[in-house]
Amino acid sequence: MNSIIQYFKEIIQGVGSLLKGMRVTNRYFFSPGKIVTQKYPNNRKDLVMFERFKGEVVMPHNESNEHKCTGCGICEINCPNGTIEVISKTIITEDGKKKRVIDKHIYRLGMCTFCALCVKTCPSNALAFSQEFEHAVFNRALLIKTLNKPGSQLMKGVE
Amino acid sequence: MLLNTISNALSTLSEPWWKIFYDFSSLTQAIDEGLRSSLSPFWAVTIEMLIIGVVFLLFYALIGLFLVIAERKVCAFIQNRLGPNRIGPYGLFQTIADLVKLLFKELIPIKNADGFLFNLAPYIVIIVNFMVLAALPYGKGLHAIDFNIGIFYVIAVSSMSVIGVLLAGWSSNSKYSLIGAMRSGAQIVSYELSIGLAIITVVVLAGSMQLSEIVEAQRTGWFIFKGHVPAFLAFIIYIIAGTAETNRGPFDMAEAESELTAGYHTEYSGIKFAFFYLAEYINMFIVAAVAATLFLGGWMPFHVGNWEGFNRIMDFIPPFFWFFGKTFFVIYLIMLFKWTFPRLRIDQLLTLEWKYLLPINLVNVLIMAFLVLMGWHF
Amino acid sequence: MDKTQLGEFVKSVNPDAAIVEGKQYPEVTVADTELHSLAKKLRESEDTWFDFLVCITGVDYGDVFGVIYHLRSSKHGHMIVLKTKTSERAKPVLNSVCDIWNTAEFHEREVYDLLGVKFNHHPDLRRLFLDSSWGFPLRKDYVDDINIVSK
Amino acid sequence: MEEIIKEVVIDEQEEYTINMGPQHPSTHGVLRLVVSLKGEIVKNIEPHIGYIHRGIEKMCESITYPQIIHLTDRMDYLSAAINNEAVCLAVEKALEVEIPDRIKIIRTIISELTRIQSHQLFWASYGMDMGGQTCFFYGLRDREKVLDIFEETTGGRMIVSYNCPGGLMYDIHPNFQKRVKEFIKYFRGVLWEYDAILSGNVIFRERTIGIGRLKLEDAISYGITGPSGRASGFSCDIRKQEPYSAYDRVKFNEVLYTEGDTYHRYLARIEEMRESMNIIDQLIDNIPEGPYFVKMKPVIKLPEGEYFQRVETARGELDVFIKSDGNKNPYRVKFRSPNFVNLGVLNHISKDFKIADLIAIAGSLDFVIPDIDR
Repeated sequence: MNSIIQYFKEIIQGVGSLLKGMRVTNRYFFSPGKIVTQKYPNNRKDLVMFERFKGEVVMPHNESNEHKCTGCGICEINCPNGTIEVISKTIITEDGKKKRVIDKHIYRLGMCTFCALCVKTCPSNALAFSQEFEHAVFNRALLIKTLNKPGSQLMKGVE
Repeated sequence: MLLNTISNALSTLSEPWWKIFYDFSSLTQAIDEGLRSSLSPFWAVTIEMLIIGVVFLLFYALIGLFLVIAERKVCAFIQNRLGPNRIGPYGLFQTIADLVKLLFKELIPIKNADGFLFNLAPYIVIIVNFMVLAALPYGKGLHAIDFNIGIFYVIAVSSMSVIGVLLAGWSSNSKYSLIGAMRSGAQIVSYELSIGLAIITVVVLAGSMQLSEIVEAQRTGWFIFKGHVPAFLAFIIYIIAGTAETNRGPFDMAEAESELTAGYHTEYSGIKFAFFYLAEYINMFIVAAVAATLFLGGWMPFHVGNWEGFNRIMDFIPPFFWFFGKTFFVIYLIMLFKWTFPRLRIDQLLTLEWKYLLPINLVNVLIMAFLVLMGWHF
Repeated sequence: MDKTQLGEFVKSVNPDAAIVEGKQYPEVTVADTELHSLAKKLRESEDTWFDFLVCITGVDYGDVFGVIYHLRSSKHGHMIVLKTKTSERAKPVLNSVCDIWNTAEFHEREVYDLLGVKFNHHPDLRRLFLDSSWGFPLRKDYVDDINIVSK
Repeated sequence: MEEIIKEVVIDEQEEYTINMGPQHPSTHGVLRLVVSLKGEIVKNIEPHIGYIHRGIEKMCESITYPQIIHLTDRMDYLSAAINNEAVCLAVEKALEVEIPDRIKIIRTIISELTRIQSHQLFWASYGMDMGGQTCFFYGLRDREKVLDIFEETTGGRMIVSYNCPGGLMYDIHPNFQKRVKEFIKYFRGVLWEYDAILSGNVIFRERTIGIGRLKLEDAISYGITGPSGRASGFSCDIRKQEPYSAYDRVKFNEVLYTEGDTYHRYLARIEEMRESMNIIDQLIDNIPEGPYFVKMKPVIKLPEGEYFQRVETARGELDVFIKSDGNKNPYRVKFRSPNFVNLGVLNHISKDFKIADLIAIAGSLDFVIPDIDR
């Protein structure tokens, strides 16, 4: 007798637990609440990333095409996998002194692991992260970027 | 000539065109008479068959495509998503795009597969679907063949689809496919019993196996209400067993995505895969349609006792829509199962059948027979 | 038991063992032939009951290879470090401790895979991560001109 | 010592072997299991790993200590912040740097958030393994909220690289506390759904209770740590045994069960989410003001010696062993990764169960494949 009661009890409990789950899904079907997915390429315009989002390393330039990179190479030393290469050149300044400035600040996006050591250790805050995240390109060579813009100069007052 | 006949037949209809939604028999009668008046009986029947064949082909494709998008939308809303939303308004043409893609896809030949059986399997599954669809009553007078053993025929034919699944698994020469097919064989063979017994419960109540008569017997009340608890139990058991029959929801052991990658149709590609995929949805439709016919009154409107006004309003909705409304309600239930429950294990599946459903079902049939004998149903 | 008691216990089992009271855990250095018996004793004695082998680390010391065992007792909550060295570099062999701790099976396969130290009586000593054509990458003399680029 | 050469005896008996992986929906990555079957019954499992072996330990030997951090992110990517913390703690211990409370507390909160999101993903993917696909979306829906908190403060979603030797990379975002509290409130409100859909479901319970039972002795002998070990009654929570960061000042329970079956391994994770929320509750309002990093030398050189740091990741005990010879690069770094050790028990506990159970058992051990391969 006990086993028969147990048998029916099991069935009722089982069906009860199933109905409990169905209640949740059924409720979401009829009142989905907030749709959590995004229509990604369509919402590009109003898609705002967080300001600290590590998209890619950039070198901010001001309006007169000046950057803060002194070419010290600390970012290159700190980079764990050889993403950054700083090529510097020597120029003669207006007052006749020799000065080392960067020729090219090469950044290989394809190798970057976004550890943020270059941005953090840069003594003159010349590097920053942009919020750009659409990195796909058709040619691998396009992933090798030169961060300083052509004709740019060192910002005044930065040593 | 054919079009002429049909247009003549339509023009001879005495009622306005929308009345045919309430009773299709006048339309079919008119077409039949028109054809017979201008052709020999042999050609008339042949042309009628052709028309029915084309209608069913279209219906098959439409229902398949619609159910696929419906399933994707239902599961999306359950999961707080939007579902397909790129192609057409609200993504409604997504399945058509998918179909076109599958049509153009390469049919990958499998080395060491049994080519003939491999190609045969999807067709068996599809043909079984067509045979069952033909016997269902879709509305008043909208019934291709009305066998006097209609429901028996439906069970008998639908159980043949397992042959297609077994062939697919065996001929693919893949280990995952074989395991999936064997599971499916064990599953369908055992759940046939439950389906059969649940249907017998209704047949006892209706006193007939003819689908049109079963529907007609529900004019005074749907069987699920008429038959008290036993009919309700039979309905529940039918839905569970039907879900298992279609290899869906918590019983998708034959596919078992997380265990067997895709089960019996792992090796299929392109349109052959599409056949299996469509067949799954048509199977679901068949199960739901049979449930609607047997338990929810088929195309009969919902009537409550002596509420004349209410009953008249219900009558205003065409029987055609009643049938599909009920069917889609059952389909929604089956979809809800799939998107809520985790999958059973193969031995639990068989335990559920042999230890729970079958004994309850047997007792249920007895109680129902007793009820009918004593005339205690409504 | 605290560090000194553990040290005394090890001394009583194996008088040749060199015991250092490390910063965190007592460190015991034993000869390769005596490691297995000491480990068994530490595992089975009621007072020590080191039933949890935390990890096995292989180290390339240049002339020989060393293997470091971190042990922990789930009952007493103390830890000990066992260290041993292979007798030669050309054919580094040690005794397996798989029969004492089941987890050693995977750890020893890892050490074999990356350092090439073989373990006698191991039930299934095969390469784990790499295939047999690779060298033993954690050895200091491992050279790979293609995959390792040094600035 | 002499090498003993053992003859390998190949089992001649013919078995039905199937290859599960490296591309299989439920191995969660590139784990390959060669499964010998008898009908549906699993007779033997041979894990083949190393498909994404990157040689992290070898790479660590040629880079400096701050640079190691970003590699540890990529081992157990679901416990990234905890992995970072392990290396940072080891380096700080070696240098004997005193870490201010603010850093300790922030690290603890981030670690616990990491644990919650890891268990959420476990729940999501476990539901999917069991065939309930809705769980996956509910789990990820809630996890997204934690990832947003991470993204706002650390700039990364999974790969946070937030800790560094001596403190943190950045200070917490001004919104951090507010958002964490919002999340805790939200998540407490939806956790019952997890129980309604999966934990209480009769199908799920039937499939997991009593399956893949791991006895306490075996759990210790196989070194199974984390929620999987605690489900067997193995008290192995490093947060209790050797409290690091701010774990010594919070009250929480170590989730312990004795059954050791698949269901309790699952349940231990669900309960741990609740405990983690309790820990965050105690800390989130008590973040003291102060600097977010301690000034370290530009080139960190560890004194000669061996350092060992144990931390509790979402999957078990992660140990970092650093042997330094006084240079800026470590001489040898060893990561005792929890998944690698936990994989060793798979064959033991899933023998004589069915294929479907193998999926359930492997899922309940919650493997992250990059952590196995390193």
